[in-house]
Amino acid sequence: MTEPQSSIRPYGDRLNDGAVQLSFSLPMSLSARSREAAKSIAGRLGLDRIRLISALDLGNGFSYYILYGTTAVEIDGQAIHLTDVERPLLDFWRINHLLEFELKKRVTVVGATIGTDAHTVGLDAILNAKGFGGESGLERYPQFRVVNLGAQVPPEEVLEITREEPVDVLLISQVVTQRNAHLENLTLLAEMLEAEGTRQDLLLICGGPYIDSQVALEVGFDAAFGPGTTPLAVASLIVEELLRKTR
Amino acid sequence: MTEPQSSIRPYGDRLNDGAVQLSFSLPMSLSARSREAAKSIAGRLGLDRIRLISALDLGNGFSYYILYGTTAVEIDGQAIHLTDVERPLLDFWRINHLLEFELKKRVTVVGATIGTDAHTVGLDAILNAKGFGGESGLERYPQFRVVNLGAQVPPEEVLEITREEPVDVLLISQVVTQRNAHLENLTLLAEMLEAEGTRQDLLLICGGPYIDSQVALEVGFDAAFGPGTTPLAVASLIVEELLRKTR
Amino acid sequence: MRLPISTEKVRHCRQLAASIAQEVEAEISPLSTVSVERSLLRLVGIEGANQENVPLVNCFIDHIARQRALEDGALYWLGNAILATGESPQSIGERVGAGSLDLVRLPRQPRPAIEKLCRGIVQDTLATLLGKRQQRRKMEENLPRTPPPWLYVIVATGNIYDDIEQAKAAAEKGADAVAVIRSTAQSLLDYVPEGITTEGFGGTFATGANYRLMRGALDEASRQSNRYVRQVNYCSGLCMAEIAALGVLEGLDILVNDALYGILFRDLNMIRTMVDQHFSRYLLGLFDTIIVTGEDNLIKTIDAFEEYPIVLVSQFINEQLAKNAGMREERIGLGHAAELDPALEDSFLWELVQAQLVRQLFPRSPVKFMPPTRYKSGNIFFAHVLDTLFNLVSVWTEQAIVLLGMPTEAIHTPYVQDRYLSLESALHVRRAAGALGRELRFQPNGQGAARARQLLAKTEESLTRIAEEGLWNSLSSGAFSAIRRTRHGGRGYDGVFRKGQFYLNPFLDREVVRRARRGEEA
Amino acid sequence: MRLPISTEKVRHCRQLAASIAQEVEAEISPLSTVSVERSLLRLVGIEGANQENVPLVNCFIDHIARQRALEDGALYWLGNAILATGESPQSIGERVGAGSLDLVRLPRQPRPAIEKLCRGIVQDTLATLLGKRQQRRKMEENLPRTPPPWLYVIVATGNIYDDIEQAKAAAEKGADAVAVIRSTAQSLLDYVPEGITTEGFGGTFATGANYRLMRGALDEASRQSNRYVRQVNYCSGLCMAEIAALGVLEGLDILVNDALYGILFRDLNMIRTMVDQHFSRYLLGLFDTIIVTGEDNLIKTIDAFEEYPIVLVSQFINEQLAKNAGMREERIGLGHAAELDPALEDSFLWELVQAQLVRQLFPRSPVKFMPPTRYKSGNIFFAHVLDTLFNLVSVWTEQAIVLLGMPTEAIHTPYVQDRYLSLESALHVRRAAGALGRELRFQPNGQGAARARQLLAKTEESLTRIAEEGLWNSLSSGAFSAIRRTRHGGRGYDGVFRKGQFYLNPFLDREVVRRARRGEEA
Ligand code: B12
Ligand code: B12
Ligand SMILES: Cc1ncc(COP(=O)(O)O)c(C=O)c1O
Ligand SMILES: Cc1ncc(COP(=O)(O)O)c(C=O)c1O
Repeated sequence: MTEPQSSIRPYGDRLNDGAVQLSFSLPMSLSARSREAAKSIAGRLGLDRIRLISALDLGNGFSYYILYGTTAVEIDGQAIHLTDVERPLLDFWRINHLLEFELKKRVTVVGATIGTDAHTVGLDAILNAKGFGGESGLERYPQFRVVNLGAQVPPEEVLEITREEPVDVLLISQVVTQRNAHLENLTLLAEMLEAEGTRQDLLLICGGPYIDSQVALEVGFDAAFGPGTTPLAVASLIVEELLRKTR
Repeated sequence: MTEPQSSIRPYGDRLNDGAVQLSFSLPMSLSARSREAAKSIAGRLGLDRIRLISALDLGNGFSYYILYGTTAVEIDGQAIHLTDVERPLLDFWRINHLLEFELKKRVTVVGATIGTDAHTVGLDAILNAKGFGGESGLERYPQFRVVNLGAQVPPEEVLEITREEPVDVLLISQVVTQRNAHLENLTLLAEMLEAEGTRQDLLLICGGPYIDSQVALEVGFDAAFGPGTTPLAVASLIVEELLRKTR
Repeated sequence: MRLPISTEKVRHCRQLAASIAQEVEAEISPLSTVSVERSLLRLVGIEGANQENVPLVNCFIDHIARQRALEDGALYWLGNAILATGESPQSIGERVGAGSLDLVRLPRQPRPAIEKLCRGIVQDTLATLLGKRQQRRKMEENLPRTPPPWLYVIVATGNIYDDIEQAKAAAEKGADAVAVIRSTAQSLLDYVPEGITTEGFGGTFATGANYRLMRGALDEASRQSNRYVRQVNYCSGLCMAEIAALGVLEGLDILVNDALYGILFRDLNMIRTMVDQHFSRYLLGLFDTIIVTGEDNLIKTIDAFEEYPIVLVSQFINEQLAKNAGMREERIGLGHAAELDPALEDSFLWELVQAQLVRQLFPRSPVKFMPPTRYKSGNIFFAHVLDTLFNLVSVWTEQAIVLLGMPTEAIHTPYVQDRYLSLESALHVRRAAGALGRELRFQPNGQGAARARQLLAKTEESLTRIAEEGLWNSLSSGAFSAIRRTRHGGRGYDGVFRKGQFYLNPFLDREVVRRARRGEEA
Repeated sequence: MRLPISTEKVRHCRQLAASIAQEVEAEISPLSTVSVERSLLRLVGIEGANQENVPLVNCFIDHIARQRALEDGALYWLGNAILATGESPQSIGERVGAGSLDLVRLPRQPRPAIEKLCRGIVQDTLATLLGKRQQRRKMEENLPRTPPPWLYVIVATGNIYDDIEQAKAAAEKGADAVAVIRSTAQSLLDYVPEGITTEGFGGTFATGANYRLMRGALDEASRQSNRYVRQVNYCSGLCMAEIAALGVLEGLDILVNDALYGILFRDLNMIRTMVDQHFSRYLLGLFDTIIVTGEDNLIKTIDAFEEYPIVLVSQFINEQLAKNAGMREERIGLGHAAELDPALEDSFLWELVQAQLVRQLFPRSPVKFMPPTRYKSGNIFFAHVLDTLFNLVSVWTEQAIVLLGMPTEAIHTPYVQDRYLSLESALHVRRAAGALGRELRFQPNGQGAARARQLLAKTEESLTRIAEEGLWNSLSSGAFSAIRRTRHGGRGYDGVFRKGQFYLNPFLDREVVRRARRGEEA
């Protein structure tokens, strides 16, 4: 397929057919009325040639709808602006080299999953020597000193560490995002560091499968990583940012 | 669940969360750019809190996206207007009774799948004695005389029959709708009957899984039936319409 | 995983099928058809169409037919014309197409001379085509094999260029075979459209030009994904023989080929399509091409549990018909399908037993297993559930070729993502369950084994009945899916003729074939 | 479908587990905890909270603890207060909660009198509760049974009213058991929140009031769908014993109950939670309630193929711990899960073998099978494929309780449609594949059988090591999922105490229980 550059539209079976699939439930029992309701919702979302191809009774006054339709929406390929930029990745050796000879110091990285969130696998994937997706984790880098606080760490405790140790980078993981639990935690930590006056002394980075980078930056983080992040991506960013700071 | 009457919104996990699932492909190879493109298409469709939760490489410059988001769209339960009305169904005996004593005639029903469409199961489900979904088909009704022309019937042939026989009802099935093949067939038949001047003498009804009733009426049909139609629904409509005509 | 069935009964079924096929043979061997003759002209190199865009091979046949000269066959008249004019087949074809040459009015040449000439032309044709075919087999053998079953997907955009883009994507994501669905009811056309086509209903027209484009694309894809990707198309229909010829000329790997489909679901005349089928299979056999049959269609409209034996009946008959046409079992891909009602108790067990039974009855056949379709609804998630279970049965019972079901089966011909999701499921199941066939056994006295024995018994019964009635009468009495077709009814009977005294077709000549194989001088 | 494994080895594993459990018992039997004591107060009828919304039972225990009087236990002080004041447990609880009554300053009554009183109260309590429980069992038995396995789904809206609406929908569409996921980390709270709650993270708080609402809804649903729908909740955590008590009081059918989960994944102190677990299981055993354990968690963070034996190790130990607490095997629902990497060759075969092995090792246990979670991505279609195969393994190997996987596992706690689609898949598989266990056999000398033998051997090894080291040390040395916990580390150790000379707990008294069962006069 040769990619269209200017106007990009969904593709179902041929270029620019604009085909999309949509599904949602309604708090209505299944009926001719509920079917119409489903169709008009699809209509209000701007779909044309709407086909309600499945309408299912979910029990207790709920129903579920699967629809296909087409959208006229087309977006300009050139005009796409990237939020999470694909940074050029450095390699293991380059990173250690830069740290040792340019930054001239061993970098202390502290990681924690804060709040009541008990998910450690994501953070461990970045920190543990074992690493993730075939890449070794930060512990394997001679030039990183890694302190992994694990899960369910109260923000206060993280603050403690920054007082006791020469922390250069904080890596905060948040996996549970129900009811925005993660935002409360992240905001709180960022504010505490501000209050403490140590915010500028360190890199504040968060990550997690459901983190919206824009929002993370807004609440005061330097960077945010989403699903599928690799240790190298994190290490690369750390080095660049630290070097930038020294300039 | 007690149904909301006035404002109805999609329901994911709680009332009025407006949660919808969306998916589509793009003629782009998977990249940070293509992901952004997908998100902004969802945005242009008016979704908020967009989560791109799966982005898959389909090969050869195609990619597929699954997203969740919320919509502010809400529709007024009262204001829903029904296209395919849920008609009150008559029963087997009532139908035969009305035909024999009110309409006072045995009704000739001719069925056919026209064009090159070879799908007969749908039409047979309505006509064959065996019937569909536990209901017996029109052949079982003493007061219906059924002529089933089968599939791949050229519109001309249907016209022939109307000349030779006292046809009261034409039941036309169309299953293959690719590139609107069915519309061409339906329109052609309706026009032929007009030209012939016999259009008013009979009920012209079509059906099929992908028939859009509105469109069917526009091209000149009296009624259209969709997926899951039962013989009783068809028989009931026939009786009502024929009686209405006589008044 | 073997089912305990009586080899005795199986042998008997084969005998019955053989006698049924014999009778058909006897009846059709003195006959030929317009499409068989057109296929001969295509093979010896006549291509293209005239001003009115009528294919030259059709002009040629209509021309001699109009003059009651059809009975001597295409090659007789072509040979005569070549000797009389010294022109090439193509230029003769073009002049006939233009109406500037009357074949029948040309001075008649002696039959032996014509025969000698034609045998030579045919031998050379065969030699070149066999050479090409060998290269293709080499290409296939030199590429790494994928574990069975082959994953077979369809494209059906109606536009060959879109088909190609989607076929490439599918190949890249694991498809082993790609079929271009034909434009609806091409099987009813008594000619093969010409050239590249970008418009079609529910599929793309089968044309030589479209075949060539797709072949190129798939060969490229094969190299890129380091896996041989097979090209599939449909030849059942009024042009069965002709499309088989195109398949050979354009290097297709698999052709869907079944006269019964045409008779029952397209209302083609049974004699016409049986004659076409015989020659098409002879041709495909000659070029060692795989055919797959359409038994799946038989249970799409009847009770698939009660009436399942009709699938086995048709397979036994198809096997014999194909063998009589000279095909070897390794190329006869008999079809079957998983169309049981999901509402049925133990449906998974029954599908497993049926699939295993087919595998066991036809151990050498590259059987082609078709997915659930008729009970699929617009619920794409539940459709995906059904297809996943189907994939498991396919892998477990070691089917050879599996057509992948689509989540959107009840909605539209596959979108690009539908095909991907199906491949994803099938690839996972192939990786996860490849050992089941080796690791598990049926309880010899379980319900499954009982079902298998019962199916075989019923199959034997119907084969017996059909052997008595004869195939023609059975088709008229509704033995196949309760559909009734009459011997002389249906489309295309007027295209059948009895071979005349001058008729010749060297392609059927063992000697010519032998010499072509040996690459001897014509 | 039986796997050929050495009954000798199995017996040995049980012996090892028994000795491991023995040692734990010996250590914990002289101990009690604040949550055990609070559970006693709840059982004898103290409920509600004070102005500051602190549960009365917490006020009571903190009150005596503050005065170093905890060692004599809650019932001693309650009995003393009743005799001294003549008031009811509830009003005493309320006055303590209001700070208007000092239990320790009340005139001390003679121990025998207190004991007699308490035995009477407990006997009456038991009698009423056992009566209620019997009625519930009757209700269950009078409703038609569904074929195994029970389909278990979760609701997790955070709002009990929304939970109820979705639970009813699930019940109507085929769920046999519904669990309300707790608000994240409720297991870390050393009290049980009060009243009806409509706010929670990733789940809804476990409270008596919420239990009551859901119970009512599910009983209604049971009647409507003419099928008994079981209520499930989680009691592992710092309030293990207390929530078990609430489960008994409110008529829950199944409680997720596993100290190991708390120790490893919630960093609870091992001694504290083992003491709590012992009493909670004793209580649930008394009321013939099903517990399910959390072995699924053990393979969520380690190599699930290599390290699978840890699941069996934990099951053997959990079985013994539960039996020592007086439970019968028919109520000990041991947990396991299908968490193999889909990229692994033959993963389906391995899951099948593992599931069958568990079934065979614990034939009477209502084993609870957990679905794939860790390798699910946002691709909801592929997730549905994985769950369909999981459902097939569940049905085929005749698991007792199956927690249904969700297509959106990697995205959010289930939406109302996710739960429906999962039930739809599971119901279909249950209907379609119910006979597989009967119809198929493993090759006795296949890879599957070999894998089973190897798993059992490794399990025997680790059990031997743990039996030598003792459970506490093994937990410190990372024998379980490579997580290290120290004997006195973790949350809640301060809530553990050694029973004093006046301590009493008639619930443990065989005689009291016997009389309550017999319905004799107190
Ligand atoms: C394993 C698991 C658990 C384990 C956790 C064990 C452990 N030690 O981590 C256990 C069983 C304990 C568990 C419990 C619960 N879980 Co859980 N769990 C999962 C599961 C199945 C996999 C998560 C995982 O390990 N992913 C693999 C890692 C490698 O991916 P990742 O986390 O995305 O991390 C990558 C990136 O995000 C990024 N990253 C992540 N963190 C960071 C940090 C930094 C600094 C950087 C740079 C990058 C980065 O890099 C990583 C590598 O690429 C998911 C479902 C799923 N399939 O995703 C549910 C899931 C995350 N759990 C969930 C929930 C709700 C819970 C519970 C709260 C449920 C309950 N109420 O009981 C409990 C309680 C635990 C708690 N309080 O947090 C929900 C979260 C829903 C939501 N959106 O909020 C999920 C999605 C399941 C579901 N559908 O309900 N869970
Ligand atoms: C069975 C089947 C076949 C059989 C048909 C046999 C036969 N004698 O009918 C065979 C194998 C021959 C076949 C062939 C083809 N098929 Co087909 N087939 C199907 C299948 C699997 C089931 C259809 C069916 O029987 N449904 C059951 C009946 C009862 O439902 P129904 O048709 O909707 O009818 C109900 C209502 O619609 C209504 N109704 C229908 N007609 C009428 C008429 C009146 C008057 C009234 C009142 C009501 C009414 O009442 C019925 C009862 O409720 C569908 C996929 C699917 N699962 O739906 C594909 C499908 C319909 N086929 C399709 C295609 C493209 C073809 C082919 C053209 C493919 C090809 N290019 O080779 C071929 C060629 C046939 C042709 N030229 O038409 C597509 C159509 C796509 C589209 N939207 O256009 C589908 C959807 C499959 C797909 N995803 O590609 N097919
Ligand atoms: C055996 C067989 N041949 C041919 C075809 C294609 O036929 P048509 O061109 O009539 O659509 C099919 C389609 O189902 C088939 O099953
Ligand atoms: C055994 C067990 N207990 C309890 C829970 C719930 O625990 P929490 O309240 O910590 O989320 C879980 C959840 O996974 C579990 O597996």
